Amino acid sequence: MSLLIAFLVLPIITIIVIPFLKVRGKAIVTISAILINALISGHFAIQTLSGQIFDFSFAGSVVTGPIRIQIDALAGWFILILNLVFLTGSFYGLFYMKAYKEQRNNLSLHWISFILLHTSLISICVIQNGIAFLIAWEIMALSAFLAVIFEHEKMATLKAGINYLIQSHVSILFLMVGFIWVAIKTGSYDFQSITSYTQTQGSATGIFLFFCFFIGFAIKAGFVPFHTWLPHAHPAAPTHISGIMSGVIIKIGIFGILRMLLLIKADYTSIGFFILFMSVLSGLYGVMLAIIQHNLKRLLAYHSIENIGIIGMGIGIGCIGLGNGNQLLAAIGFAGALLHTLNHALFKSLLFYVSGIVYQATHTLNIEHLGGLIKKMPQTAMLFLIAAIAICGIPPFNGFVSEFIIYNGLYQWMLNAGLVSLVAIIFSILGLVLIGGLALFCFTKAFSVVFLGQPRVQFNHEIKDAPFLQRLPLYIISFFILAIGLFPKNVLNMLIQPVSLFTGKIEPTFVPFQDGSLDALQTIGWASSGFIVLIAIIFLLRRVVTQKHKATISSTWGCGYVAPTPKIQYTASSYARSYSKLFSNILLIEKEEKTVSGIFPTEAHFKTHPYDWLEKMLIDKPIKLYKSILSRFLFLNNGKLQFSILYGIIFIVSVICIPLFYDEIILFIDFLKQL
Amino acid sequence: MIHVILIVFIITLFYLSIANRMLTYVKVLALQGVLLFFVAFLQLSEINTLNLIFILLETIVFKAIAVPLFLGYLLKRNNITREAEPFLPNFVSLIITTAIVVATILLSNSILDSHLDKMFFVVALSTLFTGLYFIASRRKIITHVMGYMVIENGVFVLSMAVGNEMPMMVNLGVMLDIFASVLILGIFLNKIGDVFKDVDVDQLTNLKDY
Amino acid sequence: MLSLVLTVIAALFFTGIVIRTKSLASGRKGPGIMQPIKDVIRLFKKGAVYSETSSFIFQIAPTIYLASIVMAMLVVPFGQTKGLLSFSCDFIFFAYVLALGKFFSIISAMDTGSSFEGMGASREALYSMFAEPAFFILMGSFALLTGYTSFQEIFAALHIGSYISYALAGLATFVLIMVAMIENSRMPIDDPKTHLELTMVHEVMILDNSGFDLGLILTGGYLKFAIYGTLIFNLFIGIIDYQYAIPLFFIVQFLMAVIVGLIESFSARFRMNHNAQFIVALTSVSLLIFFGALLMLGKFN
Amino acid sequence: MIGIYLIGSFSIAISLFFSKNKNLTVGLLGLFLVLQWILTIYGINNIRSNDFGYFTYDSLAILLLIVISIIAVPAMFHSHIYLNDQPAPPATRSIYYGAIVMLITAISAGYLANHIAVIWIFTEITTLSASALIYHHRNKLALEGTWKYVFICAISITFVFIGILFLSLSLEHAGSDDLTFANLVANSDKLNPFWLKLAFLFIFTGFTAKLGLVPMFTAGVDAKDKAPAPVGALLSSVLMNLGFVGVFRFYVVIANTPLHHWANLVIGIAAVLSIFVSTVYMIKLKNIKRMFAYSSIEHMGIVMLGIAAGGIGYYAAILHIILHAFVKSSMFFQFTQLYRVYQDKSIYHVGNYFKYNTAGAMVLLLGFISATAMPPSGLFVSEFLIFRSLFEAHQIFVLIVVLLLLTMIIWAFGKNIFKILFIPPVDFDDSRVPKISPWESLSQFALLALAVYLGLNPPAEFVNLIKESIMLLPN
Repeated sequence: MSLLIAFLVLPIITIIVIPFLKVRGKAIVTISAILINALISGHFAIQTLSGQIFDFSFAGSVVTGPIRIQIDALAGWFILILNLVFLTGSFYGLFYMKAYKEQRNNLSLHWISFILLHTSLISICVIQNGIAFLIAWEIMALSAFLAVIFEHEKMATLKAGINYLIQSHVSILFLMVGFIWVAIKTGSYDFQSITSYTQTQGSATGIFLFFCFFIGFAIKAGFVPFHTWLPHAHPAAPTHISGIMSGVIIKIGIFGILRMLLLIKADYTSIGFFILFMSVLSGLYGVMLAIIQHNLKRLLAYHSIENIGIIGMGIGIGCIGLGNGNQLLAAIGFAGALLHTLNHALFKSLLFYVSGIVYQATHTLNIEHLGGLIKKMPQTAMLFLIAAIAICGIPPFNGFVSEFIIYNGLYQWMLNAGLVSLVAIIFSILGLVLIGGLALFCFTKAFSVVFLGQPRVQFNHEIKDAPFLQRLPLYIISFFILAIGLFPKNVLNMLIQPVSLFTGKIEPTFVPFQDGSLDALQTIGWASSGFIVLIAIIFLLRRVVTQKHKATISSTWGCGYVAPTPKIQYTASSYARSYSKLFSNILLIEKEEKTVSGIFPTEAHFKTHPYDWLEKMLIDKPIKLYKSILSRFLFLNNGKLQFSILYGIIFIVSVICIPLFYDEIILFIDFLKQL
Repeated sequence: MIHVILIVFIITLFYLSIANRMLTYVKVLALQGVLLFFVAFLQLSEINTLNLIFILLETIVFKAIAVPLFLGYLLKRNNITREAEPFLPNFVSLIITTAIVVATILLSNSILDSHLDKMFFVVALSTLFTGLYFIASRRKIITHVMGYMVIENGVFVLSMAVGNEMPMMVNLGVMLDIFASVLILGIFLNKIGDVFKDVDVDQLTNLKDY
Repeated sequence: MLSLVLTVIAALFFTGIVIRTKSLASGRKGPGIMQPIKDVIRLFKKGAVYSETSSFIFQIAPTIYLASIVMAMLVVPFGQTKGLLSFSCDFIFFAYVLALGKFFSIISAMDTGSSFEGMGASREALYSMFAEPAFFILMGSFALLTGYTSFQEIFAALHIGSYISYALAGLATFVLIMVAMIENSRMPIDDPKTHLELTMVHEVMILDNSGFDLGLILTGGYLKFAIYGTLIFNLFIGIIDYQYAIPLFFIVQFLMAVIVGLIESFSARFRMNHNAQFIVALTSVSLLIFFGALLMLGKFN
Repeated sequence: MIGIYLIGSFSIAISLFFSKNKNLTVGLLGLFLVLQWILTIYGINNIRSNDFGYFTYDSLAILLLIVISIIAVPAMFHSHIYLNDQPAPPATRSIYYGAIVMLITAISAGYLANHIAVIWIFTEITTLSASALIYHHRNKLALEGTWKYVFICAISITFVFIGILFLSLSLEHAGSDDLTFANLVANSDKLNPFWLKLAFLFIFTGFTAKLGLVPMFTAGVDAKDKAPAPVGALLSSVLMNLGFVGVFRFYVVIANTPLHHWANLVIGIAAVLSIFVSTVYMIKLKNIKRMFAYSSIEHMGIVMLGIAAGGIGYYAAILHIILHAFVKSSMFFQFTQLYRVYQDKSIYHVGNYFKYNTAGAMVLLLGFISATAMPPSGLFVSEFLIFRSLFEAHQIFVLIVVLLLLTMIIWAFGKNIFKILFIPPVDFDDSRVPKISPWESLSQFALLALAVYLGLNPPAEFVNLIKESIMLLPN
């Protein structure tokens, strides 16, 4: 308990102190505070993974009622992920923010919001009381917003930030409705009451309540079609914040969905099918749009949507497992989801950090202007390569492990499934495979256009790699990525407790992964290590053989064309063209081009702006309509005195008269009905 | 007797609605003041004398003499043009006024109340709405003020209805009267006269929201 | 282990046979069966030329490409004998390991900063992306049919008896051969013979590779073919004793090589922008197989 | 006590009106604040006691009295800074001070009044004193704003008066002529419904001018726009509360009659319309003060929704109106400093406030968070409870509509606020920007913190006071 108090008090002290410190001091204090809090929370979290559950209770106030704090394995798992990403992120940010050291107040605001973000995120994981949860949730959203708009003198950044703020507010509205609903029926904001309420009600109630919460959390998690804030917010934020957003903030949406699955008693099968559908949609849509992006961070943002889709597939499979009472399937599904949550947090934050280094080196994120960076920053390029391979789900890295588990779940489920489920399965498999292929397509493009070939634009400032200390957290992350790839079974064993929370709903005594369902991972671990060894062997062989012969350096083979320039390289758009032509009617790319014409053609250009079809249909158009409708009423206060008085008269007269006519109208209608 | 006076009162309303010179408005207001004086004299028979005298003085002094004189003074001082310049032609105003009266009569028809003399109700309400209609339909600021005075008279009539039981109400009405006339007429209309050259409502439309 | 050895042996001859078939079909004598291997060995002895644009990615890529193929080979079983690696859903591992090789061959092509190789890389990425679903659904339907999810168990339990199963096996063979063609970018997807780089997929990607690296890549290509041959063989073999199985294996490999050769000599290459449709068609075929499997299990009722 | 208070403060007001000496002025203001607090403490000590016949220290009055006494202090402080900052002629200064004292006195007395006619009288006085304050700048626009305010308030007061007449008519059926609320509530079953209906309609419509609700909302907006910001703070917080008191006390009466549902209907319609109107203008507005004014209208709409929904909504409404008073006044106070920086109140010419006055920027930020009722703020709790009461009253569609409108408001409000805070204004030379001491923002931080504290963790006495003030309402 005292630790909890410390956990809450420390940030407050830090926030009070930060504004009065030197620029460097702010960052140091923040990081140390986060470190301490991470240790405190991690100390609990680690123990929960070995099956302990901590229960505390604050008195709360008249409004909230008693606030229960419960740290169970699920919360523990997410807390660990949080702390990992936050520690690396803050350390990276320490160096990233050096570029802005003259903006003193701005920095203190930034670091304050940063530490608030950490605290609120962890509290969200453990709070068991509706109102307190909402408060923590919105503190999280607000501090994230403040962190995002660090470069707030840019209008675009602010727009993206506000877009994010509004959408997260919509999400909180849905959550609010859900909690109000339960509170009215049971009179308590405690999470237990959700369970007790849904248990007593029919399954319809449970499903609707779940949808209410699901939409709320899905907006935060970025499920299609609630994803539209994500591709705007991520590029706008400073890089370590983008990394954290994509790494953990959208994951807190996943956490919410999982938590609600634990709490709400409903027809899990239909929920599972629903989530599965949403997830396949999100995965495909996200990656399909990722390919055509020009802005590196936007591209990564769309990949977050894709990965949320993959996680969601895991959850969906798990739910269906719960629904069918098949604890094996449930275990595999939720394990895949939880593990992929960790994996995505790792490689996606790594990718963002690298993109940040690239940005600070070149001052641009438009990949069409980049190229050849691998010669300037080989280390960074390697890190990006590792993360790219991992996110494509290719062995020997961690991405493959979680995707393998999800595949495994799908095939396991297939062995004893009905016709409808089988169709669902086959299309999920189809989706997952396509996602993998498209991701490969996308990241070969991203990596090679950014780092390989020759620079497409000559920068007038010299480009140098980030200092080692800034790259240190990146190495740590990539170490984890490799470690999970090589020893998946050990990581899986950490998941036993969180997963058994879910399987416990079917069969309390069941211990996941002890039945050899996922022993394949052991072999995969060995295989991956063997794979690396094999590569090493072949490479050594090559070394031995080739060193006898001298390698000559010459220009790239241009089919006889002897004056190649960087301009004739393949660009990102041309790489993606064959693809974007295929899906042109889905992708909605706005082109503006001036083609070459005439005998002596003048300069020609060709620009494309990728645009999100769903965003256009679901956000932009309705809002435009809404605003136009509202602006119809602007005449109301036109400054004429007579009108102001007229309103009074109209109000009084109508209130007097409408009831008088009301009965007659009713009579008339009845009369018409009789005709 | 009272009813006769009240009917005359309503007729003055009709006359107001078709009058097109400012001075006519002033005179009609004075006339209304006198009528109200008689109404008060006849109606408030049961209240104690001191109170009655105060009320009578108020009506005769303010409604019949002071306010009309002051209005006339304002007309001269701010050299306001003599025409009323309504937004709507006079006969439309007449029709509307009539409609208002008819409507109030119909409305009063739905009252089942022994305590109240319906005449007062009809006259009061129709005066009230006519006054509001004047405010809404005239262009000059001073006509707004006159419309407001008309409303005041209507309220006074209504307060007559309960005057016997609650003379305090009547006094309050008087207070409202003084307040309105002193504040609105006195201070600000003069200010407006000073600041804006031609006292026209359309000049007072700069505070708006689009 | 057995499958590994046999596949390697098969790989030695496979491409030679293909080439010989083609030259016979076009009325020439053609080079010896071992010619491709000789080429590779000569390449191993040669020095290399690197583009000044390229980085160490370009140098390490062929190694990883070959390694990935060898890795994939370890998973493939031989009849009832497991491959070196065998676990549930190992075909996923198979596909994804191959994907790693693809990843590196693509980025090494982009590494040279050439305009043609990017073209090839883009196509390679697109086609392999489209090809994979077919393979997965195929394996899925086998898994459904047999109730197992690892190569070896599936093939061991796969009994071809009824007519419909013949039909399925036929379709499966077709899909596998086509997938093999796509993976190795042969006809009708891609024509390695053309000398106009613009029309090639795989060959154009390795324009700049030379010497040892090129050798590695070619070896990889040969092995890949043999691997798919082994898979098709497994499809039919079920559980037979070795003394029949091993000869049968070589027969199947030989037949497949001949078939490939014939296809290459008698069919024209598709237009590039028709390839996508064709490859997606494979997916639909494999969906057919899946529903056929449902039919066999009597899930329709 | 109230007698002493009234006499004392009126005399202070008059002497302020004539005092030309700065120190004397300050002394008098201090004296008045002391008097105000004495009254408050006296009221707290003998709560529920009747004073001077027409005044009662009931719980609602005490609550609002405390609120006004708290807000009065920074109001005086900022008025002082304001008048020193842009030196006005001494006559104007003394009128300003006299009027503001009058205003506060009238409002406090209006809270305490237990007789509908007395409330009415003090409402008149507030109009009078407020108009003097609105006309502070002595220019055309100020005059126009004043004129509109005075005229509309006069009309609305007439409406109220007519309402009172009808009320007395309906009271005659009860055979009584005592218009104190206690008596009205006692005889509520005997009141004549027809006259009561008319009475409620007219009184409600009349008070909307003060409460800032549809239909008579326009006057208040112009007033808050034209009045000096410290006065704007009072107008948009405590004066609105006076209007609320007027409506609420009479609502208590009608709530105990069969007309309860009809009254709820009328109030609900007005409330939703107000929220709608504020949304319409929040999107378009470029004038910061008017923006604040419209957000007040929105909040009054929410409060009235709570009243109309009933149940826990009553509690939430009282809580909301108190918290809103703190938040909105603090934002207006902040505006005085913002105006000192930019000498302009149009969004277009204001921006990057964060750079010039960080503390003030934080006030605006927190104020925005509170005014849009985002969770850490206290208003969230009250709004949450109001939504809950709507939900309980099965008004789901109303709830959805309101939520839609509120989301739009947050969007528009946020867009403008963050423009003010962060986006640098076009062609603005920051050479002449005065250095503003962060301590000036202290009072606003205090008010906001108070709002958060009362919202999230209200002390028991506070809760009891609110519960007691809604005791007479049926649930």
